[in-house]
Amino acid sequence: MSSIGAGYDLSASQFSPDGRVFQVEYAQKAVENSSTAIGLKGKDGVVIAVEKLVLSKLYDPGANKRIFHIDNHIGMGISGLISDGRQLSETAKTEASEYRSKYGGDIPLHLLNEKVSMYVHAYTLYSMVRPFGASLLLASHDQKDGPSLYVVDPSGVSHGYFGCAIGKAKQNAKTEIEKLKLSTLSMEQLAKEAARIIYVVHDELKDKHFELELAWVGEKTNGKFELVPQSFLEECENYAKTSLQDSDSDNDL
Amino acid sequence: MALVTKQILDTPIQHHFSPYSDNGGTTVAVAGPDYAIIASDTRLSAGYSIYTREQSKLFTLSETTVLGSSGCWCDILSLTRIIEARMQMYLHEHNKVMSTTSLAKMISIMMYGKRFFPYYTSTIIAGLDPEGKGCVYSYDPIGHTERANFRAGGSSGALLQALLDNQLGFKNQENVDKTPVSLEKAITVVKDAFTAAAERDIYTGDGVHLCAITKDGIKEFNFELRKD
Amino acid sequence: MVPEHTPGFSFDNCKRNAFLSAKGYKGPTARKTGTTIVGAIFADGVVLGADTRATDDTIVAEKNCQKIHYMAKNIYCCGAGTAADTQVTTDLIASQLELLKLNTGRIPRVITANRLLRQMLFRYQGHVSAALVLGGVDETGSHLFCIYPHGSSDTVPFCTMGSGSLAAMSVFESGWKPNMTEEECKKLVRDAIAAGVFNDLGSGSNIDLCVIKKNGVDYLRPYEIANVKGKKDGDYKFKRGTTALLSTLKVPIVVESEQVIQTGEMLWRLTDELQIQYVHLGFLYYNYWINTLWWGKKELTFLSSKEIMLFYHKILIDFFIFGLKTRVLDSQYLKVG
Amino acid sequence: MWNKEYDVKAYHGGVEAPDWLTAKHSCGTTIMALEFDGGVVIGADSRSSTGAYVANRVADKLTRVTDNIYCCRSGSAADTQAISDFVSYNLDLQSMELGEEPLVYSGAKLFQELVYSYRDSLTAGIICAGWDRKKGGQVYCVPLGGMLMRQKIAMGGSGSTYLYGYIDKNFKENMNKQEAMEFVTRAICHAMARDGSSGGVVRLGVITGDNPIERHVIYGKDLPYLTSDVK
Amino acid sequence: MSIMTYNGGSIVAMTGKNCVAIACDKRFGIQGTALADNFQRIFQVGPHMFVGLPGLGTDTQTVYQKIRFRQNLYELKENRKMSPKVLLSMISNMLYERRFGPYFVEPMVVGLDPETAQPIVGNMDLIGCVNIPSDFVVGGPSSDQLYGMCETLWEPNLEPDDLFETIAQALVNACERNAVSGWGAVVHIIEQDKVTVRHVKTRMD
Amino acid sequence: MFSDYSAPPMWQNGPALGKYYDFPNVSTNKISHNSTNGKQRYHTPLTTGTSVIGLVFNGGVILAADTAGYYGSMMRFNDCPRIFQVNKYTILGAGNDYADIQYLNDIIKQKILDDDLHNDGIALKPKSLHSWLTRVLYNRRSQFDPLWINAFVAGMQNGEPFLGTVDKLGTAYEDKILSFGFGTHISVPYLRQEREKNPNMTKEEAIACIKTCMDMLYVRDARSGAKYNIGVISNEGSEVQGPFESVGHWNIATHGTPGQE
Repeated sequence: MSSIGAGYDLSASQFSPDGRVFQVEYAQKAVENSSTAIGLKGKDGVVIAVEKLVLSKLYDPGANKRIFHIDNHIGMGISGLISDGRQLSETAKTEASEYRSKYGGDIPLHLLNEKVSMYVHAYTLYSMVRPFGASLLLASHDQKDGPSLYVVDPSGVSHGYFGCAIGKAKQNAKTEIEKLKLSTLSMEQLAKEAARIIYVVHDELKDKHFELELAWVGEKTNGKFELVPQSFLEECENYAKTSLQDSDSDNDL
Repeated sequence: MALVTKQILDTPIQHHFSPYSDNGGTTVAVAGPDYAIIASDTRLSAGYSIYTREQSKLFTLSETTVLGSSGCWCDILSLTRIIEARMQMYLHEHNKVMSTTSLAKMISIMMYGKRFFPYYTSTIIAGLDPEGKGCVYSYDPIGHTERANFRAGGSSGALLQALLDNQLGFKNQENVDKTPVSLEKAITVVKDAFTAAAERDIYTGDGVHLCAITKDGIKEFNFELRKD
Repeated sequence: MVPEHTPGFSFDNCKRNAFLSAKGYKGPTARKTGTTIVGAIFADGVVLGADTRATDDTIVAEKNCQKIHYMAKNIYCCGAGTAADTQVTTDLIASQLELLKLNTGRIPRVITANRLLRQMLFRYQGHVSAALVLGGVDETGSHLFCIYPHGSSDTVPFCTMGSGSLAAMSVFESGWKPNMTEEECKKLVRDAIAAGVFNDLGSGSNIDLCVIKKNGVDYLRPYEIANVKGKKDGDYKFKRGTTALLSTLKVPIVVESEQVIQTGEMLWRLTDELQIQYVHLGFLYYNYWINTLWWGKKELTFLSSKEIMLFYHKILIDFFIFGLKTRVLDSQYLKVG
Repeated sequence: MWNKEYDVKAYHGGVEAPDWLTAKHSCGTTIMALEFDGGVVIGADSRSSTGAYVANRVADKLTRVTDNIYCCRSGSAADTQAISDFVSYNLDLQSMELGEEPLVYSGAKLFQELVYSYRDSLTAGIICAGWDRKKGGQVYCVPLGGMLMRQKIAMGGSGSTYLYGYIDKNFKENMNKQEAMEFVTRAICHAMARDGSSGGVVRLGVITGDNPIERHVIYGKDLPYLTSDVK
Repeated sequence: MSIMTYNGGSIVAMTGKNCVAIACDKRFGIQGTALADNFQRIFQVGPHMFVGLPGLGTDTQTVYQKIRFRQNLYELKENRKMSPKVLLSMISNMLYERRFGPYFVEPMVVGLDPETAQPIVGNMDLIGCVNIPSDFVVGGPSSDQLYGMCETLWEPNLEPDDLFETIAQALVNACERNAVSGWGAVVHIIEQDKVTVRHVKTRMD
Repeated sequence: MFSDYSAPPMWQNGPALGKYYDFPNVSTNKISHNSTNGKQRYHTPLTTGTSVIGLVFNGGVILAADTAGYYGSMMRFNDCPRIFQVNKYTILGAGNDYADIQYLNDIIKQKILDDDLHNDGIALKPKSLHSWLTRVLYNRRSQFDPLWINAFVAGMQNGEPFLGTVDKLGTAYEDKILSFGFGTHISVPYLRQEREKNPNMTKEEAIACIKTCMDMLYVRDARSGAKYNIGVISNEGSEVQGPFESVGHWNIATHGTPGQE
């Protein structure tokens, strides 16, 4: 399909004869070329993990973060073009703060998800704009409604998930996620598993360096979206590395 | 009972809003052949209350220019901030610090720009002009400006201007040597002027902050005044 | 002396002044004592205190004015408000107390002074703007009153008045206690005035105190010079001949004859009395009845005759109606300002 | 150059005086009196203010008219003091003419006469209460405007607006002295808590028979309801 | 606009060593228009006593007449000269009579006490609040400027000739910064044995 | 949304009352909200909070304010806290119109949240907040639509205590002792005297001084309440303590003869 739109791929406002919008599909392609991000929803919280590929050794550690705080209780992980992701995070922040100034409380995630999806979708309708080349993971935890996790696609489609993956290795990651009994896992376990999965799906051959970004929200954090503390992050990484070695040695056998 | 109901209903709507306040204070500036000095008292007040005893009303704008202003303090804060921003822009555009003379013109234009909602301030700037001579510019609230050799402004402006005419300008004196006074002598006169103002003007007191501007930079002095 | 018109206030200029005022020519303001005045009771008496600044709007008109006024040998009174009003009001009542003393042969009571001041002020409905702190010691003990311009009064163990009253009150509220010694009380009153002097722009300069005890009065003026006049660094003496002259006329004063009459001291006493006379004459007719009004509740009993009582009754009603009429009259004139 | 039109001082017309310097001295007050078996209880808060400043926090608004008749004052301090002086004087005069203690009604009538005649110039709301031989304990209310009404229970002053519901619900006739005192105290406390112009201590007076008045001062934690208890 | 600036005219008085001085400008105008340069605001009311009446021109003259009247009666009745303090007291009572409809003058009295020769300067506001300081008093539309000048220039125990320079400089410079004062000035120096009247040159604009 | 720190007009884009509909770009029948012609009606304080006092001690700052909300002379609310913890460096206190205080506090809270969301460890410092308040309040006064607020910012910056205030006009200044309302007249003289006696107050001494002030204000301000909060900030962090209660001493009520003058 690549680069054979036969002229139907010049505008997002144009369908191809077989009913596809190529611009949107290209945008999805952009996501698929990008680093993997996964979200896991457990019994008392959500964890977002991102494999942030470090394209140059000259980058500052921690630069170009792919996990954003949207509000006290909401976090966002992105895969795709980082600048598009940043733009969407700003949109989401504005939505959340407007909701607070009008209604005086935290915005429920399903509503924010809807607003962001509609915003993304609007960019698939006009010829003068380009769809967003990023997919989003939105995570939150509510005292009463429990944890929730959504994924927004460049087409503006969004779904709630128990566990999901976007980016380069989304298939592998999904397979790994499906092996877990998510609804029984605590936040700590989720974090470790998420770290492990990122390490598992990371392709050493194509991409040398990466940083693991790990953030969570849930009962343990009092409903606040936070980056996983440094010490625990290291613990998760160690866990991931050891289990990786274990499975490697399994394979050797 | 009618009285009672009236009291409750009447009181909350008895508010008058004036965008201005008179926060008092006095500024005096003197220009000499190779120096300029400017001084202000440090009392910030309103009505019968002293807000603070330690508020200098001088703003150092550059190595060669100091602005002093008294009147409506919120307008002074805004005016000086905008001046500072405009000077910054000037610096970036022209790669040189604004001279006292250009600054004097700019302030006048800025103040006139708010002709119908003026900054209620009595502003004076003192500094060295491009030739290195001392200069003093004073402004009325809507931006009229003139260059002078000495000027007093603010709540004691009326008390002190005549004194400066007499002591620094040798007005109405015969058989005296009329050469411009030295820096030291000028500082003494300015200091005594503030001492006199503090005796008679309730809005002037607590202390004096004085800046002496010469080619070697700005030197600052502080003096005490009466505190009642 | 020949009065130029009926005694009492003259309203001759009111119409003219109102006309000028309507034209936009405001009259000058009267001198105010922005003022901190206080009083406090201690174990053996009363301490009164005052600052010494008088202002004309934002200008200090007087740096060392006297705000603790003499009422009687055992009674003093601090005044705040329009300076002339406090001066005249206290002088007037002082002269009446003196007359009362001469008539009855008794030391006047503080409560009497309070009543007289209150009634005088009530008659003028606040237009005579004097806020007073009245203190004294009589045979019934130490008394302190604060009297408001409209003619109400409070009995309190400590009080403050004037624009610095809140500042002074903070000192009393945090430091006053019953049965203080004289020194403690003086210190507290000094602090209260100092709070006014340094925090209120309407008050300033020195601190005056007046300690009234059963056996005498200590009038301490100044008790403390809280603010010293600023010292000048420069010399501002001109050389003779600096000012340009148009003409000079010297008028010698030739003494044609000399006659020594009295020593200076005696003469001073005479002139002082004369001053009181001046105050008194202006108001004598106007206030003759207030002069003989009731002297406070407790002393009613010695007025036993029915005739006298009825006479007083009539006067009292006069007083009341007149007070209210004055209010209408005054407000008509004063509204224009 | 310094145009007077733009002179800050000219614009403001001098020093702005705060309202506690210019306001009239008044009793923004809660006052109350009620008849009980054998006499009357009168009560008042103790705050007198100029503007929002509490000029006297321990004022006594229960003023003697005769030994058996007292009045509770609300409104302008100067006006009410002058009026009560006047009434007091006249009742003293009357008692000397009659040779016996005057009736409470006489006092109330005098108050009413004055307040009504000078209704345009006086700001005075007065409750006159006391005891006499003929009718026992009586409470008369003379509100602004100068009407006169005998009431079992009377209230006045700005604080009383907060109390009507409470009184309607809780007032019972023929209380005994203790009940009456507690009732008045409690009511005044509630008004003091809500009304900014009332506050300080509760002053009570009980006038019964020919006995001298019995005075009480209740303050601090002894008050049944405090400002801090407001919901 | 204040009525005090309607006709203009400022007065200043100072004490010196065994002498006093009183000075005023000579302008008489109606608001901005100057009409005369010989208006009298200082009046001699005794061998060693002068009274200055800054304010509205008509009131200056009326009040002066009233002062003369009362002073004459006093001197007839008492057969002695008025001292400055008594004069102040008298004027004060006269003005307070018109508490609610005042004359627009702020009188000042200078003189040497007839008995002690003590120098006295005193002034009062328009309703008669007397002030007798030890240094100087000012009045009229340029009183702000005069306050500034006098606070700096005045010092205790000035000899008559020095006192003249000080008071003249104070007045002339103050008037120069006031639009409704000026047009010549006159200074009176009062000593025990003589009164010196000097007319001083000023700007005429 | 809060970009110009004033509410947008309520009836936007539609025809003004009594007017017919105007099509866009045909006429300029827009409600001019930010006009500075001086004729605009501004709101006035309704429910008000009285004094706020601030005091710098050795190594920190204290702010205090009571919790009464007055509607005219009626104490309508007894639980209106006016001391807010902004973040660990900063405390905010405010007096005058409570609705405006809430409005301003909401904006500041959102500002703090926005700051936190950057997740860069940089937080709003007291001097910045103070400066920002100056601009907001001055801007509103220039539109003739002031926020009726006297705001106090207390905090620690570079290890040094900071205490500043801004009034409804944008008049801003800093001092060791600051106050609003009756506090200016009653507390400031007392605190100035105490600080003169003891320039290096400890935290405990300072709190004792502040409590004396609140007691005095309770008995002398007819618009004060008995309950109050104290915000304390030092290098150890910030906290809002309270509510405390004032009672006042009343034994002077027994002075004099009752019923007599």
